[in-house]
Amino acid sequence: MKTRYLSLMLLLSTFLFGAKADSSIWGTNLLTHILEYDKEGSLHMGHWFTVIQSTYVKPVLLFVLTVIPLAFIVHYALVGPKRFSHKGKSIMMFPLFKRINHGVAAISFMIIIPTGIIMIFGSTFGGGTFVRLCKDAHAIAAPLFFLSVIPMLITWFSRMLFNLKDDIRWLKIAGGYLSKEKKPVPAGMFNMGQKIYFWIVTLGGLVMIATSVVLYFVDLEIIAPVLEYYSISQIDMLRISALTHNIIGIVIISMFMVHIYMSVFAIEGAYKSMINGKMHEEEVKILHSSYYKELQEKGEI
Amino acid sequence: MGINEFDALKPKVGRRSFLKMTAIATAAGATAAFANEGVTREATEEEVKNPFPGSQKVKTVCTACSVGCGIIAEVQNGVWVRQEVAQDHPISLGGHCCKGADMIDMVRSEVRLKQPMVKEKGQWKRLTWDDALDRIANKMKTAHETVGPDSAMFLGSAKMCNEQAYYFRKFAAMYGTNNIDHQARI
Amino acid sequence: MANTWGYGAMTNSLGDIQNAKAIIIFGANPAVNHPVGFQHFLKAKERNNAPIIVIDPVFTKTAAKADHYVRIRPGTDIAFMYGMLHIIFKNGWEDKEFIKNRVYAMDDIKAEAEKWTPEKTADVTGVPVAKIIQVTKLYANASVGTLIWAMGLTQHSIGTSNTRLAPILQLALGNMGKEGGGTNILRGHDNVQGATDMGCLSDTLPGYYGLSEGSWKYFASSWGVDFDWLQGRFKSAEWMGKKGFTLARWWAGALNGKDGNDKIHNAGTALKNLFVMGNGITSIAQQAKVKEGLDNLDMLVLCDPFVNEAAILTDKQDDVFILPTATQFETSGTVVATNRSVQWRNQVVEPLYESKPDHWIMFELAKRLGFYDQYTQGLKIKENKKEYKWPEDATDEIARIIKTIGLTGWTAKRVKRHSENWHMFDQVTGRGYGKMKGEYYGLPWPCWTETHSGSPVLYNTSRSVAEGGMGFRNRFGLEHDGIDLLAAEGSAPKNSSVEGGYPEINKDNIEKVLGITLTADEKAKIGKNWKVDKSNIIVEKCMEKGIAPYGNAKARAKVWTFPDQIPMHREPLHSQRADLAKEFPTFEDKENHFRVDTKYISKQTEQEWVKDFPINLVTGRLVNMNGAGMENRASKYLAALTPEMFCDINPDLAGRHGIRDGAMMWIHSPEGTKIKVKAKYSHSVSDDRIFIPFHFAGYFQGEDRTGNFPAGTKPYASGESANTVTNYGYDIITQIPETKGGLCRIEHAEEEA
Amino acid sequence: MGEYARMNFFCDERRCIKCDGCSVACAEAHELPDYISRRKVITMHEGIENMEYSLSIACMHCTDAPCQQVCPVDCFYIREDGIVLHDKDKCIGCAYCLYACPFGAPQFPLDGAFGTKGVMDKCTMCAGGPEETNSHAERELYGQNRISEGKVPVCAAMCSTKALLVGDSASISDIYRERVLSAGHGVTKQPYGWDVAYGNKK
Repeated sequence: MKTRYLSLMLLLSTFLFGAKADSSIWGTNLLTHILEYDKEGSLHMGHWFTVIQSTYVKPVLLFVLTVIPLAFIVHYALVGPKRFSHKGKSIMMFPLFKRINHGVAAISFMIIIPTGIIMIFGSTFGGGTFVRLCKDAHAIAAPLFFLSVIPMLITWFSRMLFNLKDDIRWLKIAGGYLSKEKKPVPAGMFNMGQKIYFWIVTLGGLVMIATSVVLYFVDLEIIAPVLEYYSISQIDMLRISALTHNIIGIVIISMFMVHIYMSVFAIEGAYKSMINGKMHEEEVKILHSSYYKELQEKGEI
Repeated sequence: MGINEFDALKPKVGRRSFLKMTAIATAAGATAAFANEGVTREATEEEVKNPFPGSQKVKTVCTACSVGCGIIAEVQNGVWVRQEVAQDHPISLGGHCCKGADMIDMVRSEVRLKQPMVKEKGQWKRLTWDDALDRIANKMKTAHETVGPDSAMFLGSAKMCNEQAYYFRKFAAMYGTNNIDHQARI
Repeated sequence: MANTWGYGAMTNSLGDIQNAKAIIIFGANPAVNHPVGFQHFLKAKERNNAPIIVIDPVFTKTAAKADHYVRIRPGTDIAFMYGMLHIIFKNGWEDKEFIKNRVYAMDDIKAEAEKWTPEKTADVTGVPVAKIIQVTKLYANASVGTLIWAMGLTQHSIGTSNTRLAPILQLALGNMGKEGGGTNILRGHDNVQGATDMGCLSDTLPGYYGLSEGSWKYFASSWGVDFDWLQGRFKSAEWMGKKGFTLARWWAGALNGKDGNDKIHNAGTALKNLFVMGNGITSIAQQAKVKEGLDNLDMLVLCDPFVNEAAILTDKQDDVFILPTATQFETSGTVVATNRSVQWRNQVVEPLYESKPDHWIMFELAKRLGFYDQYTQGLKIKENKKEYKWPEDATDEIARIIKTIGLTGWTAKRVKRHSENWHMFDQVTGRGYGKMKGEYYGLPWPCWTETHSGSPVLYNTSRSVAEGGMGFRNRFGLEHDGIDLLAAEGSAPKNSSVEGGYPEINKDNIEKVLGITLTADEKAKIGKNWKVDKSNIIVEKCMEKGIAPYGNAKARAKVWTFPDQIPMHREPLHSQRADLAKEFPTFEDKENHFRVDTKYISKQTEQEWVKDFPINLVTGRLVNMNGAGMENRASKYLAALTPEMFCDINPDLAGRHGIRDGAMMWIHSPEGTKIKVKAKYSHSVSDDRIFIPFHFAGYFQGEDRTGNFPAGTKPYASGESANTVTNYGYDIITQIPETKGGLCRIEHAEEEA
Repeated sequence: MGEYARMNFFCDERRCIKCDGCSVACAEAHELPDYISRRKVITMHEGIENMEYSLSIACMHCTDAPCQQVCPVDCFYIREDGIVLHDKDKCIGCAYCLYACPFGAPQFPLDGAFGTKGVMDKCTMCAGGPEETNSHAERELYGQNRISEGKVPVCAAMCSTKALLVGDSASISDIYRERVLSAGHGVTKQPYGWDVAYGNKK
């Protein structure tokens, strides 16, 4: 399955390279783009892009980058991390393939997110070579992410489907993270928080990939018929893509921060389960109570 | 960094500026391409510095069409470094179409023929000028003596200057044929 | 045109077009071909409210700036002009005074114009009646209108008639010899006027001297060579006076009538050696024949700064020489612009690589052929020097010898002075200021003497001869059919000692016409007539008296030596209207037409061409290229504008043949040749014709031949040559090929796997 | 008009004939690679009578330059005379300026790592960049600096029909106004004065 998948990716990328022959950005369609710019009845995308990009993106990201860590510090100080006994039996949660998969995704995120942030605050870093390298790294890591997100989506798909009973209850008690008590939390193999994160990262990630492809190739011939159907010009598509990319990017950044906090700080040693694939019984029992029950019913414990 | 923070890069505001430009605009009159009134800034010492020190401006004529637009070539140490604007030429008034604007590329094009060549047995071979001219002259001489001068056809060019065109005609006459023509007939 | 009033050249200048009150552009596309010149048209439109009327089969970039666009069927310009004349005569809009005084045989034209009612004209030309009337009224009623044309009018089998009727139209309206009027033919290449003046032609010597013995003698003595020696260089005295092959049909000489090709009459020999200097012979009509001709040569010499694509077109394996010549910027000399004015082209840099200037090659060859001394003798005569200085001495040699078109004033010193001081001239009139006062920019010929001002507007009688005024040339005798051919009383140039017409000046009539007596010394010195008067006394005396040396005659509307005495409409050989081809058949076949038999009526009636080839083929230029386009395609920026050969095709027509925008298509010609080009949808052509640019080469009938280029000389763009599919057909007088009125068939090209 | 007038381009569509003189002059003068077109000429409604017109387009050096607003690395700077320039050493080739630009002016070579967009290139109004004026480095990166030499930007200077005008807005409108007012008054007459007070006397 993996080889087939890889060859598909290779094929797709060569096809994309072949497709950028005739420019609709700098070619004869240029004037239509000019006429479209902020004209009455147009999408006003040029205007919106300029306004949003110049006024909101940086402050919002700055807000996210400062407020969320602050909240974590407060949480850590008031509630503190959850500690679980490491003595009991450990349960195999993540087989090797999933761990590698997660690892690849993690590495790509470790590259993509900081470089993305650096690019948005490019002026602070003075632009130039450093930021340009970050941009290149951002672009290089993107296929890595794409390679990991697809199997992740497939293998975890069923486990990530919402289970309304548990999930709504989980939401109501905010996953039990606001109290120090060790009460079993209603959650399956993945809790609601993980599920939200998963869907945002995978589906949002796919959108990020899609938009990045549009941005990367500038004039993408293959989407031209679609654009024509919706009467969107290529340049507007670029603007929409860039905006979407940045907005979803910020959301993913914030979610990613939560994810890191959870795995490293909020639950002590949680990240280890992604390294050796095992989780200790107590942890499963408390944090993934429904899954624990499921395992018990199956008689695996 | 905002608009006004770029002090280091921004030219100083002053009165004495664009003097040369004014001269150009005035010379060209109301149809001048450049309007400069009201824009003032100090022309720094660096800025008036010629990017091609010691270069000479050569007035010449475009070779593209029969309008005869003026071209000013800037030559530095025997190298045509850039094309200048012949704003004061009475026919073109500095104007050029794409061909005229690109005249310099004709000289410095990389795909120019660089040495005499001959095709022998289907292969291109390099040869010296002397060699080439000897062989051509031999052939022409033999043909003149055997089948007569009318076995040659001379196709001249409307791209030559008058003198060359005139001497081309003279060449055909002295070779002994009226088989000579050029592009006026297409 | 020369047959109408004496000289065949643009009568006014580009700047002078700014004075026009109406502009008709016939088969020319100055916005693309002469963009810089077109600014003067736009100024006339802007400042004089002069309507620009464009008559063209294709909606060009010029038409986009025009007030009126007339979409005419190719090859029906004569019909259109007669239609205009019909309306003009019917309404009495002609300039009766002007016609009476200065035109001969306008009545014949009037009689012919009677037949061309607007309805008939509309039927033949495909232009609506209302449009014909509107355009005619607009043009005829403008106080002065100028008429522009270029290749769109000349490249027909009736091209000569076209270029005669256009001046007649101007004569009828009295627009000649006026500022803002005239017939302004826009020449193609930068020095096409100059090279023509210099007689780079098979039927004239420099300065349009004919091939008669008298002319040869004049030139032999002026070149400082013995006439007998010169005659001995030719096959015989007979062949010295015979017109040679032309650029259009030299290949027939190489093919020598074999395989059913047209017969030749070339002193009993086929063409063996072809010597080409700076000529893109890949843009001559009938490429397939050109290729055959090249293949049949003994030796092919191509001198060009870039590889002449003839070298890659031919399958010839041996003796193809390609010699690198210097570009125009690596040599100096004079060039003549379209308006007869001369400019000095300075050398910018030394020849690059191993390239050598054209004249160096010629001199070296002359040395090897053994006539170098005779060849360069003319350079030294004037000052009796030992060494000559190129090109100044050559410029002076030309000025010394060529009297017919008045090049006496074009000395190297003067021309250089003009180019150095080009900022001191007015853009509209060309008048000089300051130290250049009293001279017109570039000394437009005729520039009679070394102090003459030049003549910016030909045949302008409102100026004195010294200021460039003149009447029509007396070239066709003094009378015809009992009618005096000299101009009427009162139509002499300003300040003339003679009020009316007078003949051209020669040794015998100079005293009588000018009313002077010559000294015995002068009498001994002067030549037979003004054209061969080496002493220049005739011209000097004429200037003193305000007399134009070539006389003051009437322009003639009737040329009694031509097959058509007055211009007649004849359908192209490949006509889109079979019915009209019967009504207006073309000429009889012509034997020995520039040494080759040429088919006319037999070609036209060979079959009903339009049945198999229903689409009109129009060729033309692109703004980023000229000629065969080699030198432009060798520039990456220009090549990038049109990276490949294409065909403008109307979406309707394309749709009928299943050709998509950007798809490849085949164009087939009646000659059995074909080209494969990319279709480009355009509304500029109507659905019965296609437009193809003729600047490409490198491909031949679908075959990529660019592999034949020597390493590192392949241009940045290559494509099919349009002239592979242009049709058979040549002008009856000049043998210009009929590339603007052919037929073709198109089909969708299957994608290759 | 104060001394802070802004420099502008203006293309008179009645005069532009798409000769591409401006775009080739620009490419040639700055020795641009062939995939970069700082200036281009565009024809609308090609081949349709009374509808066809052409325009020459490049960076218009906007007053409120959107490119400058969105640039994440702030590589743009606007000179006192309104010429919008950028610093290629800072640019990271993110193409945001292209998305913001109404005119499609910014150009990108696809020469970065793995075909990513390289450093942006656009019309400088022949004013070079932040490097030392007329230095070799400046010419390599931005092309000629004609403004500093007191010369007209090459595109407008070489415009064959003088359709493309460049200069401060007041002077451009002066030229254009003169063109409009002189319509119908002939080439040799002055546009104002008593001799033409009541139309064009023949």
